[in-house]
Amino acid sequence: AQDVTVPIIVKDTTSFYWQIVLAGARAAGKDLGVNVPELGAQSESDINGQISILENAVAGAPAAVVIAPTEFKALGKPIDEAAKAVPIIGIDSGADSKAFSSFLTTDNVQGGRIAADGLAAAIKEATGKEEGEVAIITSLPGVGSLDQRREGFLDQVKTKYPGLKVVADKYADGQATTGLNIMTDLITANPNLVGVFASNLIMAQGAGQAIAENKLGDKIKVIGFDSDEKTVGFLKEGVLAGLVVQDPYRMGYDGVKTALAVSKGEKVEANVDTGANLVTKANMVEPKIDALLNPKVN
Amino acid sequence: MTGLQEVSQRHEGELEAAVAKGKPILELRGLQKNYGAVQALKPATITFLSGEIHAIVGENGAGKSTLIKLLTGVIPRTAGEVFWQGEPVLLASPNEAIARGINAVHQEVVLCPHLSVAANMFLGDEMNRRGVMRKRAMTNAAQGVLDDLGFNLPADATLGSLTIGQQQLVATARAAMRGTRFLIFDEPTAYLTRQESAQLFRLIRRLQGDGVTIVYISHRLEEVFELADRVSVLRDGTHVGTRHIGETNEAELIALMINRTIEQIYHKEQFALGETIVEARGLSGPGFADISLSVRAGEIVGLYGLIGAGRSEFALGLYGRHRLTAGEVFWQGRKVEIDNERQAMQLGIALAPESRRDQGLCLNLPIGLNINLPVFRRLTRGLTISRADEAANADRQIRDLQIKTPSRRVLASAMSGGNQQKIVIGKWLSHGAKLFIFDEPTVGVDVGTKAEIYRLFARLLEKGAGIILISSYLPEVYELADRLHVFRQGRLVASHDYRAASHEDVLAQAINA
Amino acid sequence: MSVETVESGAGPTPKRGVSILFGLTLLGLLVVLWLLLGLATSAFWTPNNISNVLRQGAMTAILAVGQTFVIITAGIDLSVGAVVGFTSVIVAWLLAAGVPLWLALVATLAIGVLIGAFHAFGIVRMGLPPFIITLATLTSLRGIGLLITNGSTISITNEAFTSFSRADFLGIPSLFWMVIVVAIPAYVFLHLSRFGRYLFAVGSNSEAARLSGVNVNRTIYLAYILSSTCAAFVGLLLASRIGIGNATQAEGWELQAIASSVIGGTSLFGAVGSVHGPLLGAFILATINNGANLLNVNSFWQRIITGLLIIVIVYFDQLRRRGSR
Amino acid sequence: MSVETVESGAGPTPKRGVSILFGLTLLGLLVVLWLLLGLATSAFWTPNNISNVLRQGAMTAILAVGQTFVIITAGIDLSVGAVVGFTSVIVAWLLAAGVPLWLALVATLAIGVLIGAFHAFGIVRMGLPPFIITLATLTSLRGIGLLITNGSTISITNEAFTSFSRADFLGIPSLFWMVIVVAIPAYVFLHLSRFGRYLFAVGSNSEAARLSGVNVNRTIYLAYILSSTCAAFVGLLLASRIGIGNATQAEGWELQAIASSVIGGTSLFGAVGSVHGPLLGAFILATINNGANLLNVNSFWQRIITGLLIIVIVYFDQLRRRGSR
Ligand SMILES: Nc1ncnc2c1ncn2[C@@H]1O[C@H](COP(=O)(O)OP(=O)(O)OP(=O)(O)O)[C@@H](O)[C@H]1O
Ligand SMILES: Nc1ncnc2c1ncn2[C@@H]1O[C@H](COP(=O)(O)OP(=O)(O)OP(=O)(O)O)[C@@H](O)[C@H]1O
Ligand SMILES: [Mg+2]
Ligand SMILES: [Mg+2]
Repeated sequence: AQDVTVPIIVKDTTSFYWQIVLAGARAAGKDLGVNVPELGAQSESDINGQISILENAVAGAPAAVVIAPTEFKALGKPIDEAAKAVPIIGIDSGADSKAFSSFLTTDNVQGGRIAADGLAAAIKEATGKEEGEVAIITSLPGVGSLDQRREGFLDQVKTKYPGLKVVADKYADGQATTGLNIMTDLITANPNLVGVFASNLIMAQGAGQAIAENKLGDKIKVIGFDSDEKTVGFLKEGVLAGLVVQDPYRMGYDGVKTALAVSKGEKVEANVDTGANLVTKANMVEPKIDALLNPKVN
Repeated sequence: MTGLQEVSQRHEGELEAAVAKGKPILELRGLQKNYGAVQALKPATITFLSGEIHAIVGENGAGKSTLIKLLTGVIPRTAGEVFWQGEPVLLASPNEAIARGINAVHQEVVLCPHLSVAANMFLGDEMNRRGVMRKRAMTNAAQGVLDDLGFNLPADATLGSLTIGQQQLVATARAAMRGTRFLIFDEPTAYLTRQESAQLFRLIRRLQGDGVTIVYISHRLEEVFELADRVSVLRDGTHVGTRHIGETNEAELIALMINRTIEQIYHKEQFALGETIVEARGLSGPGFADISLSVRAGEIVGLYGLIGAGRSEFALGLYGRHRLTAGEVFWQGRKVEIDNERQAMQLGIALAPESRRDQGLCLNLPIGLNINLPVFRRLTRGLTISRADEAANADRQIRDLQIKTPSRRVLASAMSGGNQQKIVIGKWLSHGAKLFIFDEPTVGVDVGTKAEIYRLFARLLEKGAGIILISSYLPEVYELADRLHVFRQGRLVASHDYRAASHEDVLAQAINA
Repeated sequence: MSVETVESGAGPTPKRGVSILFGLTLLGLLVVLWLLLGLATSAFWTPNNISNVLRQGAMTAILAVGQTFVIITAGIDLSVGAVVGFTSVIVAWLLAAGVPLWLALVATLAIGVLIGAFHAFGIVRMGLPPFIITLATLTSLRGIGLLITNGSTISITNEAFTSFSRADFLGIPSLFWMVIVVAIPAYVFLHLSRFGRYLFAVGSNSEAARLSGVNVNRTIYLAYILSSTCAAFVGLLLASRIGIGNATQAEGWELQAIASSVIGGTSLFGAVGSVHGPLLGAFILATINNGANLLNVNSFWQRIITGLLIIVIVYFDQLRRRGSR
Repeated sequence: MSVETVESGAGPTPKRGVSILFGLTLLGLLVVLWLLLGLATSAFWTPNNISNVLRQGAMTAILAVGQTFVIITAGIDLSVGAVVGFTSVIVAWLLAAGVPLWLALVATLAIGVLIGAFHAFGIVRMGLPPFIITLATLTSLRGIGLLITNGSTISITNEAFTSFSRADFLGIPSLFWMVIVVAIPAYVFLHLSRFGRYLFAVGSNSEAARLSGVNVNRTIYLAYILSSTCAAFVGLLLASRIGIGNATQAEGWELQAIASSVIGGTSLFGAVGSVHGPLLGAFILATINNGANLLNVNSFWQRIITGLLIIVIVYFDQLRRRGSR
C-alpha cells in the first residue's frame, strides 16, 4: 500500500536525540501513508559513512530524501549530486548546497548563545553577579554542530559577559565516562569554577554525574544541550542548571511532511527555524516545554 | 644437466679464490663468547685447513653450536679474532659469512615453515628476471638438486608439512647448493636414519672433493671416525685439543670430552617380563595401518624405520592425539578407547614426542615450568601449586639428567640443543606412568648423558613399567630393545627378539632392499 | 611470586625476582609521573584527586586484567568494550523491569560468562580466529544493546546501586576496592595455580601443552570467560558510575585495555604477562589523562603527549628488560 | 601464484594452486551475496548502485591491502585510520595555503612514507612492539591534525581535486580505479617479486630469513612504509570525497582494514596472506552495508547481522580450507 518512499538520514542513529527525530519522521510516515526508511551513520563524525548512505538511498529511487548533514561543506557536493535525481529536504543542520527544496533547522550557533545566556543567568542567581570562571566540554572534536555550539557560546561569553572567564576548553572522546572524568578533574584543578557548558547529551550526563557525586549543584552551574530522562532528572534535582532543548520531533515530522509535499509538486517554505529553548527548573512544567522534554518516541 | 653442480655454479665466480688444499683457510685466535655471565665459549684457538673434514665433539652445552653461530655471523663475538684466508674478518652478519662462502646447517632447523621447499632453498638468493621471480625455474632447480642428492622430497611442498628429519635434509641441500667454500654441519644426522646418513656422507665427500672445507659436529663418534680427517674437542667452552683421526680412538675422545671414562654406553639389564601392559591389535590411523604389537612390564619395545615410516604417527595414535580409524587397544587386558591425551595419561601412558621444538617444549617458558607441566595436578595443594614441590621436582630432574643450567628459571630457549632434549625426557620421568613412549629420546644428547638416560630406562623397567623406544639410530634400538619391530611405509614389516637379527637384516627390511 | 613466568628474553643468568623488579620498575615510572605531577600542580596530591585517579583507572584496569588472560594464550578479545556497554544496558533494563538488585547483578555477570563461552566455542569448535569472533560479537552486541534501549539510554533509579561507585571505604574509593577484589584472585589464579601455568603453556606452544595432558580447549574457554566476565563486571561498575545503561558507552575501551596490558609487559604473541603489569599500565594511562586535565593542557596536545609518553615508557621498560639480560 | 604461502597446516600432500582456489571461493561467497541481494531488492543491480558499492568498498580495500603487508610480517598497523584523517588535513591545509595540487599530493604521500618509516624505526631500532608504536602514532596524529585544524575542518576549494572522487571512467567510479591502481603493483610486489617473498619469510621465521641473508630490517621498513603510504593515499581520496580536511575522520577504519584482511584469509600470526583476499574482504563488508541500507534494515539490526555474517563467512571459508587439506 505504501509505495511512496521518503528515507530520512540522520547523523547518528545511536543517540537519543536522533531517535526522537526518527520518531517524528515515523509518526509522519504513519499519518501520511508514506514508507520512511530510517537511515544514519554510526557516529556524528562519520562524514564518509553518511555520504555513502545518501548514495545508497538515492539509488533506491525514493520520492524525496530528508537529511541532517553531518558537515556543512562536505555534504554540499553529494547533496547537489543527489538533488539531480530526487528532491532533498534538509533538517537540523545546513550544508553547502543550494539544491535543498526546503530547510528545517536549528541554528546551533544560536543554541550556543542561548546556553551562554542561561549559564550567566544561573551564575547570577547563585552568586549575585555575572562573574567567575567557566569551562566548556565538547563531546568530540571535528563535529560540525558541536563546533557551532562551542563557537556561539564562546562568542557570546566574550562579547556579552566580560565577567565570565573561560578557563578550560576541553574535548572528550564521545564517552560519558570521559566527560565525568574531565569534570571531576576540572573541579579539582579549578576551585573557583562556577559554570560549565556541556554541549551535548552524553557530556551533560557525564558532567552532571560528577556534579551529583560531589554535591556541587549549588556552586557549579552546568548547562547541557538536548534532553533525556536522565538529564531531566538532573534538572529537577538541581544538579544541572539548564538545558538547551531543540525540537527534534518536529524536525522529523515536518521534514517528512514537507518532503511529501515537495514530491507532489506543492510549494513549501524554503527555510524554517525550529528553534532552541532554554529549559530550567522554573519553566520545565510549562506545557510547551514539557512536550519538548517528553517526546512521543514510540 | 641439472642438479647441484649447475645451481652452485651460479656463485662460483663471485667467491674469492680458494686456498691451496691443506693450508689454513679459517683460523680462530682466542675467539670467545659470553651470554651475560655464562661463558659459552672460552678463548679458543683452532685452525681449519682447506679441504679437510674437521669434526668437533663435546658434551651438551660445551659450546659447539655457539662456535658455529660465531663463524656464520649469527651472533656477535665477545672477544678474539677470526682470520679467513689469512685476513682478519668481522663476520658481523650472516650476509658477510654467506658472501665469503661460509654456510651452515644449524642444529635447530631454521627455515620458514610457511614457504615451499624451493622457496626456502632459494631464500635470499632468488632467481629473478626483470624484478619478477622465476618461480618455475627455482622449483625445477631445487627439485634437480634434491634428486641429485638422492633426497626423495617434493620441491613444491610446504616446508611445514614435512617431518623434522625431512626439513633437516632441505636445510642440507640448501647449504650445499649455495656456492660454498666452508660448510658447517651441526648434528646433521640427529634425525636421520642410516639410509639418509649414508646419503649425507656421500654428499659431504663429494663436496670435499670439490674443495669445500667441512666442519662436522656430532655426538656419534663412529661417524666422526668414518668421516673426519681431524677432530677437535670442546669441554665446558674450552678447546681441550685437536687430533688427527688416525692418532686417536673413541676412548681418548670420550675422556677428553667428559674428563672421565665410560665403560659401556648401552646399559642393558634383563628384567623378568611381567604381564602385558598394552596391546595394540590392527591399529590404523593417519600415516600407519594395521599395526599389532604389545608391551609387557619390564620390556623395551623398539620401533625402527626410515623417516616417514609411520612410527611417530603410530605413537601419537596410541596416545590419543590422532584419531584411530581401525583396531583395538587393550590396556592391562581390558579393552579401552583412548580419545585424547588426557585419557592416555590417566591410564598411565607417557609420551616424550619427537620434535622438541614443535611438540616437546614451550620454548619461551622456564625450564621448571616445562618439566612440571604434566604433573602440575599432582603438585597442587588446595587451590595453589606447592612452590616447594614444584621446585623440588624440577631440580631433581635437572640434577638427574645433568641439565646444564644455573637454575630452573632459565628459559628453555636458552638451552643448548641436547639440554633441551633432556628437558623433554625429564618432563615424563616423574610422571609415574606404566608405559613410556620415547620418540627419538637421545637426539642430540652427548654420550655421557645418553648412558645416563639408558640407566634411567632401566630404573623405570625395574619399577614395572614398559617402554616403547622409537629411534632412527639403529645401534640404540638394537642394543636396548627386548623386541624390535621394523616399520616401513606405515606398516609393521618385521619383528625380532633381542639381538636376533643382524644390523644388515634390519636395515634391509626397513628399506625393502 | 611469578618469577617463573615473566622473563621473555633469553636470559642466561637467572634473575631472582626479575618479574617483581620489572613490576617495580614500571611502578617506578608511575611514581616518577606522580612526583612530577605533584611538583607541577598543587592539586595533584590532594586526597580528593588521588581518589579521582584511582577511580578513573579502575575500570580499564579490570578490563586489562581480563584481557591479559586471553592475550597470554596468544589470543585477543576485541569485544570487551562492547560487552561493557551491553551489560550496562542489561543491568539497567533488569532493574527497570523490577528485578531485585542481587538477581540483576548475578544475571548480568552470567551473561558475561555466556559471551566468553561463545567466543571460546567459536575459536575451539568453529576454528575461527579470535580476532574475528570477538570482532563479530563487538559489532553484534552493540546492535543488540541499541535495540534494547532503542538507541537511547535507560536511567537507573536504584539508589543503592548508583551510590556504590561514589562510595568510599577506609578512605579508598569503592571502585578501587573492586580492582583489588579482582586483582587478588586473578593473581592467585594466574601466578599461583596450575590453571595459570596452563594459560602460559597454551600461549607458548599449544601442541606441547596438549601432549603434556593440558586440556587446551578448557584452558581457552577459561581465558575468554574470564575476560568477558571481567568486562561484564566493569559494565556493572560503569552503570553504577554514570547511572545509565547505554549500549554505545565504552567505545574503544578494548584498545585501552589491550594497550594497558601491553604497556604492562604482556606480549601479543602470548606466553608473557602478569597481573600487576596491566594494572600499572592502566593507572599510568589514567594518570596521564588526569595530569593533563589538571595542568589544563589543550585537549589536542593531550593526545599528542599521551602518544609520546606511551612510546617513552615502553621504550624505557624495554631497555631495562634488555639490560637485565 | 602464491602457492607457497597459504597452506600452514601439516598437510602431507602439497596442494598446487590452493591460494587461487581460496580466492575464488571467497569471491564465490561475494557473488552469492550479490545474487541474493539482487533477488531481494530490485535496486541492487542498477548500475548506479553497483557504482555505489564499488565506491564504498574502495577506501577500506586499499587500506586493507597496505595493512596486509604489515600483518604478513606478523606485525600490525593500528595507525592507518588516524593517518587517513591526518593526511586529509595535510592536503587540505596545503591546498588552502596555495600549494600547487601536484605538490600537495606528493607532499602528502611523502608524509605517509615518513610515518611508516617512523613505525619501522620504533620497531627495529627501539625494539617497541608494533602494537604500541602504531597505537602511539594513532593517538598523536589525531592530536596534531586537530591542532592544525583547531578542532574543526579545513575546506578544500580546488574543484579538480574534489570532483575526482565523484568522477567515472569507462563507466567505473574513479575510486574503484584507484583500487586497481594500487592492487596491481601490490600483487606484483607481494606475489611475484622477491621482496614479497621476504615479507612472508620474515613473518614465518625472521631468524631464518636473517640467516638466509634477507635484510630483515629493510623488509620491515618496507612493510610499514607501504601500509602508511596506502593510508596517506586513502587520506587523499577521502579528502577528495568529502571535500574537507578533518582529523577525526576515518575513526575505527584500522579495525575495518584489519577485519577485511583477516576475512580475506590473512593470519594475524604472519606469513599467510594475499592481495586479492583483503580486497574481497573489503567488498564483502561494503556489500553487507549497502544491502542492509537497500533492504531498509533497521540500523541496529544491521550491526547484529554484520556480526553474524562475518562469523558465517569466515566459518565457511575455514571449513573449505580445512576440507581442501
Ligand atoms: N641464547 C642463549 N642465551 C644464553 N645462553 C645460551 C644461549 N644459547 C646457548 N647458551 C648457553 O651456552 C652454552 C653453550 O651452548 P651451545 O648451544 O653452544 O652448546 P652445544 O655444544 O652446541 O651443545 P649441544 O650438544 O647440546 O647442542 C650452554 O651452556 C647454553 O646454555
Ligand atoms: N596428519 C597426517 N595425515 C596423514 N599423513 C600424515 C600426517 N602426518 C604425517 N603423515 C605422513 O605419515 C607418514 C609417517 O610419518 P611419521 O612422522 O609418523 O614417520 P616416522 O616413522 O615417525 O618417521 P620419522 O619420525 O623418522 O620422521 C609420513 O609420510 C608423513 O608425511
Ligand atoms: Mg648444539
Ligand atoms: Mg618419527
